[in-house]
Amino acid sequence: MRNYVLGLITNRLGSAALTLLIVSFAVFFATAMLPGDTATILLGQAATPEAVAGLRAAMHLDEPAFFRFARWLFGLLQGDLGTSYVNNVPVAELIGARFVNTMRLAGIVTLFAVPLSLTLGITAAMFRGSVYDRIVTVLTIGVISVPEFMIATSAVLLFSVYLKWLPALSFASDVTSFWQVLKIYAMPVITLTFVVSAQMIRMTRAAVIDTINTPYVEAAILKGASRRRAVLVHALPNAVGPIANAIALSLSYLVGGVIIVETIFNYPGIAKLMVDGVSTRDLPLIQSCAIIFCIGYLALITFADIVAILANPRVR
Amino acid sequence: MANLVEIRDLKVEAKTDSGRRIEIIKGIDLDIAPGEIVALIGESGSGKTTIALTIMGYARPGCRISGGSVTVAGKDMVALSERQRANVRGLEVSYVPQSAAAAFNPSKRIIDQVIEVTRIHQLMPPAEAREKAVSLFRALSLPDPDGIGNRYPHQVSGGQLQRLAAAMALISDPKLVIFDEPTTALDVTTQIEVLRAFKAVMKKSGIAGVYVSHDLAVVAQIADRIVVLRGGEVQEVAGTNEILADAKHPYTRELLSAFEPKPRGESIVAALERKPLLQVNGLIAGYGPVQPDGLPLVKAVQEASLSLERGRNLGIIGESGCGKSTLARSIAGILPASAGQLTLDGRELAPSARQRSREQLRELQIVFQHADTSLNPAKSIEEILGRPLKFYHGMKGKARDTRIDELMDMVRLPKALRSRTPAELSGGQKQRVNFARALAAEPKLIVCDEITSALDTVVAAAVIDLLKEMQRELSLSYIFISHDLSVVEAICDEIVVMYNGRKVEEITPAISKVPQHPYSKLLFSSVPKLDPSWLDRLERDPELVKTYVQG
Amino acid sequence: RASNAVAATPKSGGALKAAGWSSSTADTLDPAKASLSTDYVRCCALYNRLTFLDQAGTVQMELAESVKSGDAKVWTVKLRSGVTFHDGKTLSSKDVVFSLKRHLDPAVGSKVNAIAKQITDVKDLDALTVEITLANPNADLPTILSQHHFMIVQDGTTDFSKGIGTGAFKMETFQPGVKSIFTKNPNYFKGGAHVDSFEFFAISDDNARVNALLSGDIHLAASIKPRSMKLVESQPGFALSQTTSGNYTDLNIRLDLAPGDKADFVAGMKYLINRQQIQKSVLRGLAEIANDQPVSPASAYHNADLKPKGYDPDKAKFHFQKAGLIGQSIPMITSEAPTSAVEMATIVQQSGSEIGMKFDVQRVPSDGYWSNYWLKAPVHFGNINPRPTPDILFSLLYASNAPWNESQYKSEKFDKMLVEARGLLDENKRKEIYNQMQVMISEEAGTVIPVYISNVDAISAKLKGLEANPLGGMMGYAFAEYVWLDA
Amino acid sequence: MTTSTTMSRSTGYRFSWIGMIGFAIILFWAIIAFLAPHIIPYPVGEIVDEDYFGPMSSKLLLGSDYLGRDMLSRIIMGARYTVGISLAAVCLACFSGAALGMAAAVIGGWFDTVLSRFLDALNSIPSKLSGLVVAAAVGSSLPVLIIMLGVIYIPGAYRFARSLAVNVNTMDYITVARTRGEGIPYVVFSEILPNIIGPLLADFGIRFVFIVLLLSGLSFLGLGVQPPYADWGALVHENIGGLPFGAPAVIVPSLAIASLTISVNLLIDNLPKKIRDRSA
Ligand SMILES: Nc1ncnc2c1ncn2[C@@H]1O[C@H](COP(=O)(O)OP(=O)(O)OP(=O)(O)O)[C@@H](O)[C@H]1O
Ligand SMILES: Nc1ncnc2c1ncn2[C@@H]1O[C@H](COP(=O)(O)OP(=O)(O)OP(=O)(O)O)[C@@H](O)[C@H]1O
Ligand SMILES: [Mg+2]
Ligand SMILES: [Mg+2]
Ligand code: NI
Repeated sequence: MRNYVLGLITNRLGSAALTLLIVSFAVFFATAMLPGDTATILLGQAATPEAVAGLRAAMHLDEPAFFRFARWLFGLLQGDLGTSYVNNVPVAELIGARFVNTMRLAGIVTLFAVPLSLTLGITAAMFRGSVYDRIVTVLTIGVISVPEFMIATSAVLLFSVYLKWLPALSFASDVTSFWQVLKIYAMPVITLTFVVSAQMIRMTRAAVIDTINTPYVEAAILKGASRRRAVLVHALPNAVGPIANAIALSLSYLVGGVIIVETIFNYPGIAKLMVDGVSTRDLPLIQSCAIIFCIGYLALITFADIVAILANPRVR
Repeated sequence: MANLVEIRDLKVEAKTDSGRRIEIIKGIDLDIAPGEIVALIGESGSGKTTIALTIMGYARPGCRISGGSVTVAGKDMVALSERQRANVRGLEVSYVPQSAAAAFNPSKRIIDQVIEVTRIHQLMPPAEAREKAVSLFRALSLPDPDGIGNRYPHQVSGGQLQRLAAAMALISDPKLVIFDEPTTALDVTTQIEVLRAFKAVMKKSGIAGVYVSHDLAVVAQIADRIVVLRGGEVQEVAGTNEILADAKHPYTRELLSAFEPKPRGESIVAALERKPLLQVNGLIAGYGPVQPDGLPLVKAVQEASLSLERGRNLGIIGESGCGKSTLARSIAGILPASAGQLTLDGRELAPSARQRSREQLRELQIVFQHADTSLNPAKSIEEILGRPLKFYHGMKGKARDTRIDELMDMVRLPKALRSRTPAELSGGQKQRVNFARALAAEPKLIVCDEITSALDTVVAAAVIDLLKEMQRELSLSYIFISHDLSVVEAICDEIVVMYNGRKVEEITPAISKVPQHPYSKLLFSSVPKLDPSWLDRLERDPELVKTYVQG
Repeated sequence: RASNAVAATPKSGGALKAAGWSSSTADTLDPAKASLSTDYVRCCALYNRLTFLDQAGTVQMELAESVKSGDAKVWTVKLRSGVTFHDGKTLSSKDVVFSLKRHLDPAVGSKVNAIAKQITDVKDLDALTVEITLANPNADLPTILSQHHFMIVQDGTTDFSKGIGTGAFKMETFQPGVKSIFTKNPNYFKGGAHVDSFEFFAISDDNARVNALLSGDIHLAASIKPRSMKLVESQPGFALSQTTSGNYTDLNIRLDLAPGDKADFVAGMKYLINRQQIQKSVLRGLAEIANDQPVSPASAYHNADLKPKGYDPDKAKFHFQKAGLIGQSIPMITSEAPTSAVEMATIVQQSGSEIGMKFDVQRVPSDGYWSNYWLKAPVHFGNINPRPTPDILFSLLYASNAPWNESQYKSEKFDKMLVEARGLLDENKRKEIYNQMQVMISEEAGTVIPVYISNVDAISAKLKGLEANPLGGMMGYAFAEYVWLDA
Repeated sequence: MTTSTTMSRSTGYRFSWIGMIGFAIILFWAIIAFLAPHIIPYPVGEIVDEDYFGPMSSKLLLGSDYLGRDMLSRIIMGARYTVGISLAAVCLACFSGAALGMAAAVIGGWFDTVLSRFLDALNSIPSKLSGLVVAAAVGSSLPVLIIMLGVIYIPGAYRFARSLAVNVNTMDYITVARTRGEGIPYVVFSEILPNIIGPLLADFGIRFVFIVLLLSGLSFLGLGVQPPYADWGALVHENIGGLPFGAPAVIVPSLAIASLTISVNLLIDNLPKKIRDRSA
């Protein structure tokens, strides 16, 4: 069993490396295709041709783009994320603290959202068709139908502007006590929980319903298992594959997709960093962020895939 | 002394998806005294499983107990709350489902499912439960009793799974055990061991039993009283001896008379035409990772060679788990053989079904042992039967509709079942749908894996007549895998006896009905007789039993 | 409404927190490269200029004691003595020479390279005297030197991440794209700031910025949208600070490409643009109606006699008909990048639809707008920040060789007048010429300038001492040095 | 459980009330979208109110937006984009995603590996980047927008469908179909699909919500809906400043989105069922 999982993981690591390479190339070509380069963009309105040429030369941007990309890729293999074109700071330094922030926020949201969604999804499935089920459905869909920026803005208006309970901004570095952590993270976490939970709730519900009417669940009930046990112990494991995938897909949003929350709460994470990178065509920064997002995503789905395979002995 | 179970005027109705109500159980009364074993027999679809389930206070989805009461140990199961019922289930009454394959959770290890009852009702610590389970496995003649629990349900044979389900029901020492066709998939030798084990366990603890079966001979060995059912109504209730000796009801008599094996008619196809249809040479198949020698770790079939001529039938018998289904699966190309050749009608057959031509696939059909897992639960019977008609024969519209009706007729299925899904059928009905689907292809050869195991003698006899008739008309051939020697004898020209993955003997009943191999002898002597004391008096050569029967 | 605070005695101490609207990893502490408001704010806190503009728009001396010239061509700058950098070194003329010469080196990527090019030579005459020689006479040099990019840095600096300057604050932390924190410089030559520390960052979402102010997280939210004013005003304890400057968003029609090559199209557009509606609906009154030329009323050179054209669809239709363009679909590029350009485009589009002119408004991404669309598309929008002098505006935007000639306006006469005015030391004559040039732009160029946009900063009532400045909001970005917190 | 169902023998389908209500709301919006140009009271770009974020009044039934334009007209026209584009895109994403996912589960092997890796890679490219590239390369048009939205959500639909199909693919009845010689399309659509259609539809419903919201995001990247028109998400976005005043301009489009997405999901949960039992 352990060997089997180990084999599975090494296998997946290989193909993950391949995926990373593909993504890295794709991101490179995408960046190269975008009109404008770092020098023109940095100079902005002041971009006269000669100024651009001068700055390009000064920033060593006059080498062929592919060359620079290849060099970055080699650097990466040695664990060096390169140096930002825009302000000559090592990319690792730019990413460092922000990456920690992103992971912390993602971690806290996961801690909240996953148990919450599973509970709601499973209970809705158990009482399928009941008023409870309908309320859960309407609320989950209602909540994600509201655009994220509106949830965040309403939360700020309510809790910060009118009630003055929570700060409107979430600078991660101001944290000194647990109480402060709560205050600072409360709104971003609520907003993101709203955003990512719906998919998990709905998919859990659907996947569990799909397995709840099977003979083995019936058999469990005839063994005297309570409804809860029949669902949790018998139906759920057979729905784990799709649920794990839904969770992975939802959570992957937390790595690179939280730009709105980062903007509104002024939370310094890497999603905003990536956007900055794109708008300044800062190739090493874009590439490094893309690789981080991709690794996060691959880690999640690989985990989901392994869980799914382990949960179904027949596909092993 | 108060009865353990009292059923009064029980009515169960089903609601079709258009809201129409159908009464499946039409008011029955039944008493079971403590320690008494009552058999329910009757036609397939007569409501045996439904009644058995009501004793658990349960009705299948779509069905509902619409009237009457079911009192178990003083509690009316109909009136209890779901929670209270759960306390009775598994603890006081336990149930061995008809379809063991579907009743096991595919993603959990067998042992965990077997001891789950003790966990739910907190009967004993897990380690103790595990030990008890292993001892039950041993009593039920399961191979590798210490290790088999660690497998997953799809890794054991049909008969093994059935016995594992029985162990699951017995582990909690309930007051009443409901066996729903517990030995349908067992070969006769194993069946004897299992029946003995049942009897011993039940006698020892004074457990009462409801024994649902289609097989009068088996029932005769174990039941104190027999209830004959038909169309959801009780036809006759009497003590076992009474029924066997002096059945009152015409239907009971019909059941009894169908038990007498009919002599096999002459082979229909003229000798001249005879040429080999299927040839199997040195076939090896099995499971698990491929070893350096190119063969699988667990070899379930070893070097099997068979030959079958057109218009003739081959029976395969052997103990549960000896590799019959595996052989059938490799012939059909589902489990590609690791070694050996297959030829059909003179042409080489690729080991894997994927590489075979559509025509080859049509000519060779397989009917799976597990009827319920091989029917798509999302489709109606109509669609299931209609597909091969369209796929192989391009039939459409009216023509197809009539053909579907014809097929259902052939296997004695009422037309009303056309629009149902498999979940709304009884065990035997599913088995017949499964068989009808193979017939629809109009093949040259059908590999039938236990197609009559869940059928009562009357319907089984009818199906066998049908097989013969079709053979006459279409010069079909069959490979007939069955535990039921009388059925095999009735229809097969050759009988192959398998033991432990190997072919041990080939018998031609027309020439000599006497088996030579000691295992075959044991097998033939183990066929139950319509005599209640047969099992108790049966004496087998202890040497043979020791060599060939596990436990 | 504006909080031109009554001169009260400033209080010392407190931690000032303020938010601008844009910040990214491109944030810099190099004044030559400063491009965003946040860069200006940071540079103002850390460095000083030779001169600066006061709220009346007149030049005042800062690091310079005097800036003088006889012919407007060779200028002598006398420096203040005893000014020290944060690291303790004394300011000398070497630092000034270095700071000014940097702008001429293309490798530096200076934003004012185009303006700085008129400086042909910078010499240090002695430790506190610098001589600047221009290519042609330019009487505006003291004003030019008041621009933020001409901040004085230490001689030889290559790494600007430390932010060593002579300014009122010292750098404590600087995280590009996140925030920066400054502490009071005790040795400041002007006598020190009022607040002990100053934290500055950007909140790009307008509502979030206002909300952060209202919830008390910050003391100042820079440049809020006109629509947020109502909310700020409705809350007690907050105020607005309005700055009228020459910022504008203009509709650029390139005269060298179709359809702008037909003079009637340009003429028609100047009548079709509904200036009143833009002022009232888009900018909610925070704007002054303009007349298609860049010198705003905030400037002393503004030509007040040049009356704005009224909204006149009939005249517009007449011109379009003459140009034969009615019924054609005219692409118009807009984006979120130039302030309010999308709204202006829809207003023009709607006015057009009423007279049968179809405008195909294409909203393109703000990302890369300035390098990909601005100056390039035949009909598009631009946004011009205020400049202190008409000379700078005209040479950047309307001279035939101007780097940002938005409509490709070419006029020899105009070019001659520009050079002539530049060298004149007689104010009245200059004003005369500038007035004429404004008329020429308004009539001939393809830039439709509907309004000058005012800037509004929302502040907490605790924040005192904030005044308007023609160089831009937040007191010309230099507010940190002047304001104080009233407990 | 609940008995909010109704039969219709004549149609051969069984409907549930909840599903019917959902369907009615969707139909309502579809009709609005279809008739939009004929029923708007004012041109969408016209400024009709001196004030902004105006309240509901008899002149402006849903108040005015941040420029003083009529909200009712803007929402009616917005329905065209939100309903039309989102439905087209979600169908594209879910149909192709689910079909590929099921095919990958059935075919397995290299096909599965290569397709899975490819779609993983596709999903890993930041959508802002790809949006900008597409906007720059092919410019903006409704088909481009629909394809872009679809492509963004194909990998998710694919993964989910594949994870469901992998489980079903191990069942005996699939083996039966394959030994019959059935082709991949039949196995995928007739044997596997009916068994996972429930979860797939739920996935469809959620993805629809995502797409409705993402639509406005892509518009800001320069793809798709162009001024003066705006989809509902964009309406909420541009009027978000009205939130502190509780302006209808921000509340109503949010409600419109919620009504549509909730209806789609309720309909999906309560789709009419074909009645198999046709005997009297
Ligand atoms: N959900 C349902 N809807 C309609 N009819 C049903 C439903 N479930 C079962 N039936 C019918 O009820 C009858 C009794 O079924 P039951 O399973 O009790 O039969 P059985 O006696 O156990 O038969 P077998 O020996 O074949 O297992 C059958 O005719 C079956 O078709
Ligand atoms: N997937 C599997 N992995 C490992 N072992 C298996 C697997 N399937 C079957 N076996 C084992 O192979 C042996 C042969 O199984 P098979 O199903 O062919 O038996 P059978 O003769 O059909 O028995 P029965 O009459 O009980 O159906 C059994 O011991 C069984 O436990
Ligand atoms: Mg039954
Ligand atoms: Mg078998
Ligand atoms: Ni039998």
